[in-house]
Amino acid sequence: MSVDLSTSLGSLKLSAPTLTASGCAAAGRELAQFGDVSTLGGVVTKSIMLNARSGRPTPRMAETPSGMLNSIGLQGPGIEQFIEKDLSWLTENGVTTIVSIAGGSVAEFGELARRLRDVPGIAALEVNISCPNVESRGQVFACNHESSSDVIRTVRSEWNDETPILAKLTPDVTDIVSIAQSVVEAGANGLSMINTLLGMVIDVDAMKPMLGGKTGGLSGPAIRPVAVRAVYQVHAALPDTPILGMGGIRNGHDALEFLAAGASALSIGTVVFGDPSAPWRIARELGEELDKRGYQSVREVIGKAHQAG
Amino acid sequence: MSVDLSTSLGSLKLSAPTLTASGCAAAGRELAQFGDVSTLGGVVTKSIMLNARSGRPTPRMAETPSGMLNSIGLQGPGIEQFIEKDLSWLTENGVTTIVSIAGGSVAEFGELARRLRDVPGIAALEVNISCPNVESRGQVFACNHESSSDVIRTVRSEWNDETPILAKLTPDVTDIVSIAQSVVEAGANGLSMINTLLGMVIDVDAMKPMLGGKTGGLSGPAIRPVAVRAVYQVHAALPDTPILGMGGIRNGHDALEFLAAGASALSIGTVVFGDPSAPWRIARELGEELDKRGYQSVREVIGKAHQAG
Amino acid sequence: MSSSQQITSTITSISRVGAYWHMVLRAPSIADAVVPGHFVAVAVGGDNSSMLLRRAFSIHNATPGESIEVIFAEHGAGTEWLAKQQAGAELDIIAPLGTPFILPRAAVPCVLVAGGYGSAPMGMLARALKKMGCHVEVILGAATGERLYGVLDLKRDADNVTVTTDDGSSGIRGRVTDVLPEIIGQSGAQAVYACGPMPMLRAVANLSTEHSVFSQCAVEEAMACGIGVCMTCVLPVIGEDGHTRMVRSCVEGPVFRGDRVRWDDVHTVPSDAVGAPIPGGH
Amino acid sequence: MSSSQQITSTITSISRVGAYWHMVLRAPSIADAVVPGHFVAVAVGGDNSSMLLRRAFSIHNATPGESIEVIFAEHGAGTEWLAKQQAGAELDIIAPLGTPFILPRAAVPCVLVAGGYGSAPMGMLARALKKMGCHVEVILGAATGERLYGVLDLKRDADNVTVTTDDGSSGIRGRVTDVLPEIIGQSGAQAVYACGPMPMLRAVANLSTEHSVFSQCAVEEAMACGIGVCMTCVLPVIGEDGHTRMVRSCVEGPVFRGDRVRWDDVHTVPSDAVGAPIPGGH
Ligand SMILES: Cc1cc2nc3c(=O)[nH]c(=O)nc-3n(C[C@H](O)[C@H](O)[C@H](O)COP(=O)(O)OP(=O)(O)OC[C@H]3O[C@@H](n4cnc5c(N)ncnc54)[C@H](O)[C@@H]3O)c2cc1C
Ligand SMILES: Cc1cc2nc3c(=O)[nH]c(=O)nc-3n(C[C@H](O)[C@H](O)[C@H](O)COP(=O)(O)OP(=O)(O)OC[C@H]3O[C@@H](n4cnc5c(N)ncnc54)[C@H](O)[C@@H]3O)c2cc1C
Ligand SMILES: Cc1cc2nc3c(=O)[nH]c(=O)nc-3n(C[C@H](O)[C@H](O)[C@H](O)COP(=O)(O)O)c2cc1C
Ligand SMILES: Cc1cc2nc3c(=O)[nH]c(=O)nc-3n(C[C@H](O)[C@H](O)[C@H](O)COP(=O)(O)O)c2cc1C
Ligand code: FES
Ligand code: FES
Repeated sequence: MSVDLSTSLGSLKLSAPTLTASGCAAAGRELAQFGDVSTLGGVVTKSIMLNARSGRPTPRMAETPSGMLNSIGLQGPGIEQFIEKDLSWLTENGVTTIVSIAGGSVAEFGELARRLRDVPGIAALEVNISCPNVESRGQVFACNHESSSDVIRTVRSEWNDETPILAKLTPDVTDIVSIAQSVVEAGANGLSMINTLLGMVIDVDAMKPMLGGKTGGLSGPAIRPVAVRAVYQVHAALPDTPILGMGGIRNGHDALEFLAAGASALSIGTVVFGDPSAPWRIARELGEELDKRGYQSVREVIGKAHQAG
Repeated sequence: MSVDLSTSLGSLKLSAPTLTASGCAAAGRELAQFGDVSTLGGVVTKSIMLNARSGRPTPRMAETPSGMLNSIGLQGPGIEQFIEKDLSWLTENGVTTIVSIAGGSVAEFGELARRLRDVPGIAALEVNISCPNVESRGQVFACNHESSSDVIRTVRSEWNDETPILAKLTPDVTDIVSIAQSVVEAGANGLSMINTLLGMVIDVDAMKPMLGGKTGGLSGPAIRPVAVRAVYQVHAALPDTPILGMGGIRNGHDALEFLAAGASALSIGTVVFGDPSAPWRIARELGEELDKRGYQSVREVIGKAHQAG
Repeated sequence: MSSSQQITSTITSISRVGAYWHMVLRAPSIADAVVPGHFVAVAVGGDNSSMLLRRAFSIHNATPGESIEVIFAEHGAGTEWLAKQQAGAELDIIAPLGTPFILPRAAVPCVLVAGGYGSAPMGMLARALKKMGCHVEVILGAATGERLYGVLDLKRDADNVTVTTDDGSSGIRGRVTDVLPEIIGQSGAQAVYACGPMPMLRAVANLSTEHSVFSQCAVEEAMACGIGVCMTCVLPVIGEDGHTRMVRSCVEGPVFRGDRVRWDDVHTVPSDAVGAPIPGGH
Repeated sequence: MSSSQQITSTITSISRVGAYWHMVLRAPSIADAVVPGHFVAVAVGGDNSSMLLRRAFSIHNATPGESIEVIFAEHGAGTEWLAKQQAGAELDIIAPLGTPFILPRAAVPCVLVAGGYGSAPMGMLARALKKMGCHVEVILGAATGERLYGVLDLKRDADNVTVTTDDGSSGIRGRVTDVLPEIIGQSGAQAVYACGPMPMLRAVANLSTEHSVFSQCAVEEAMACGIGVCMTCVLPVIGEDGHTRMVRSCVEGPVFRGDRVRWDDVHTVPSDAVGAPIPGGH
């Protein structure tokens, strides 16, 4: 098998097509027991905020059919500790690192970008404007054209021009294509999609929502058809904007589906919890799926499902 | 066990808590091999349009993890044949019948209501303003406040005052609560939720979308957390509006979850395809789940998960 | 529409036969009602399966008061799971389903054409036809010899069996349709029965019609429910009134008259179908 | 953090013991690395399962070069599936996981307190402590006698075993905490080890602290990943610096110092925790 698995997200070249998904691999270190993290397409780190954050009360998860709900609520050490402890480990270990940032306000996003701007070892910035685990739905910037453009425009103005900015979108909107268009106009170089869907599980013994945070984000294979649809729609509208695709990718076949829909690279999220070696396994399986069908590279199948018209 | 399984949707009394979901039991006749259809809470018929409609090309389905996609595209015989052949069978067999209507325009909805207004044997009208399987996304009325209110207002004006109107909502919107409020203001007596989520599966051998209609509606247990969340949110905002809950209900435990979230009765959809006796089985299991927890009736648990605050 | 039963059935035996699996399911009351062309819908994956939908298989044989049999190929996750089951395991099944083959009114010569596992229902059919006194010719085709099923059994059940394979590894190199016209001619067939992949059915149906022979074809469309409630399994069929309708293959089929199916339009909605989309309309 | 391995393990034996199941898993290289308090994460439901997440179980025993053992209760769909597996079946497991019990530096008297299947890790721990020369007292509690596990084995492994049941069906009627103070007193215990339900752990930890005895508690929080990457399994723990942090019980635990866990605040984020929500802020 001689399939070329390399790909790119705009100006960012990736040696492998699979990355971890934000929030599903912490800052990569724990996965090192299961594989060489530097051989992954990259690690997308858990969304970091300016200050330390303790997240939402537990229980923070509920298993659902072919999926799960989480309500972590962006627990993290804050940007300074992140740079000092996590980013340094990633850089030392030669990991392609995409730093995900989350802010409670447009200004906080701007400040995060400014703080990270001159830190070495960042391959791209993922701007999480779509976390459902915040206290008010109004804080989900990506639900609205204006707020999502505001965030991206501000981050753009604080960021450098060499390193791509990916905007992370939620599918919980009436029209994801128009949100995608807004953030690209505002300066995003690429899109990460999709974030989780807002969901709830009720504990019928306690007669209250199962999660401490009441609602949570639904992820895993259950949501894959929604993710593939979103990637397909957005790629159709914005064929030149690279997409980091995710949502329930479990094996090489699923990965190929996202590429065909228009993703240029893939983040592996929930499936890592069940199989920590999944990001490596899926890259290998993707190679086999491509080979079996006579393809020589990842690149040639990106968006291929659009050609049939 | 002496649990009272009766419930109601506004003025409509139901002897049992489980109904079929529109499009998942045709007009009830085929299910008669598996149980006495007149003992169900009711049959919600496949959405009917004014004229005969052949639907979308095949393949019309794809199995997905704990779910499925469908792109039937509202195939049906048109309102006249429906009244003559389907509704008459339901009425003769003493089935509580909720007729689902779908129109390509506000006027078509109005005409359907007018045509059905004086037909005997209709327990309620379900107004499907949320079918994703239409050629243009613009036709999904429930994506937009104005178009959904327009439809409901028009149906209301053509309909009688004794029989409830349920508006069927899609979760594929940024804010389902405000859509719910709009349609209730426009005259809906209750809400049916949720319809399917827009999704896609790609055939990576043919390198094109698997379904003839490209996109389809995602249903089944995979979407249950989204449905429970939607019911919970809308019940919190509109506690006096009865909700017919649906989305991946598979057993009595799931049914109880929807009741606790705020549904007054339940439609069983996709799960019927795997288990045609599911609507009866789930009612029985719900009785057991209630009994086990010391409840005496369906009514006392409706919205119960909201009390914990 | 026959009345179907949903039962928990025990696997009496399961074994590999060439490229396929042969499975016997205990189903006393169902077996009594089965006639050739019926199918069974099997739930797969067990409790907590991520696969919600049943898998459909032609009924290969029915022993009244006892059991039914199926022949299946490993295709995807559901049939792979099924192949791993062992005798003694229980399956949730629904049968008999569908509109079966219609037997001729008199003892006429018949040709049965099958591709791959399409031979599954043909033994039962051949025996029923023989019992009526029909002369029965069988044509079995497959890509390779390994993918032929039931040649020996059919030699016993029918008057004559002709085998074709794409690669010539067994029988005549070629397709079933290469030999069909000659066999129709020689046998004076007045009815053709076919089961197999859609392109084969199309060719068989068209050839039969060209030779003025009445044909019945068992089609295979993706089915979500198998009982007529979901409308996923439709194909364009011309009705008695001459109008084309999108008809459910699970209840109105899987057996259709070969001259009634709009083979070239399968997977489309022909513009002259009842209720077809009006261009510019919705 | 110990280095964990993900392997395909064969079930060597599985059998019912009272209200629980005892399962032996072949895991040569893992067994070598296991110490008391480690846990294993097991994938459930097989291929095409709708259950994505692993189930965590304390490691009950490890035979170096051979196998590990677990004791489990049927709780929901995952453990019900596990109980249906048979010897010879394969499971995908990850182990050893978590921060185990810390053994005392000297041969001091110890009390091991377990509720229900919380006794699973106690045999290994008792043997390790005995080997060091510690006097080992065990207190086992459960709702009923049927829900006690391993009384006889622990009688062999420890110096003394006291049993309590809520209904008095075995041993003393009452709770483990009813007898704990006396046993601490009598044995002059300098360390308490506990495993069991959260309310029990809280009571044991608080009693130990009141008696100025150092305690270690193995907690049980819902875990999505078990390896430290998801942040679902956190609880409020006071660090060396006196600050409370929401700490991962899968890597920093499951064993915590009893006096460091904010038992009353489990399932909440205390307002003085590092990074706690600022009222009015986000
Ligand atoms: C009336 C009828 C009779 C059949 N008889 C036989 C038989 O006797 N022997 C046999 O081996 N197979 C038969 N098939 C095909 C068999 O149903 C499929 O091979 C099987 O459903 C594939 O399931 P899977 O999970 O292995 O594949 P997957 O591809 O994983 O299945 C995914 C989904 O697609 C559907 N699907 C996939 N392929 C087919 C297909 N070819 N036809 C219909 N649905 C499909 C499945 O039912 C499932 O819902 C028959 C199909 C029909 C409709
Ligand atoms: C560190 C640790 C050690 C454990 N040791 C044992 C043991 O030795 N023996 C034993 O019988 N059980 C033990 N448990 C509990 C065991 O993990 C659960 O009983 C099991 O996960 C339930 O799965 P289920 O599918 O049967 O239940 P379900 O309720 O259907 O599970 C649904 C989800 O909730 C999670 N969950 C449910 N109950 C628990 C629970 N009590 N703790 C953690 N997660 C839960 C499951 O992992 C799953 O993700 C331990 C748990 C932890 C965290
Ligand atoms: C436990 C958990 C935590 C997550 N945390 C974040 C986060 O911090 N930032 C973010 O952008 N996405 C977060 N996500 C979303 C994932 O990155 C991903 O978009 C989503 O889960 C869909 O992919 P999957 O189905 O492969 O998990 C989280 C998901 C999970 C399950
Ligand atoms: C095959 C199929 C056809 C459907 N047709 C309709 C329809 O005609 N009208 C409608 O309002 N909803 C239709 N639905 C949506 C269901 O009524 C239901 O809202 C949805 O499937 C969620 O419930 P479930 O997960 O239990 O199936 C259809 C769903 C399926 C799977
Ligand atoms: S498969 Fe559902 S109608 Fe035929
Ligand atoms: S279970 Fe994932 S961090 Fe502990």
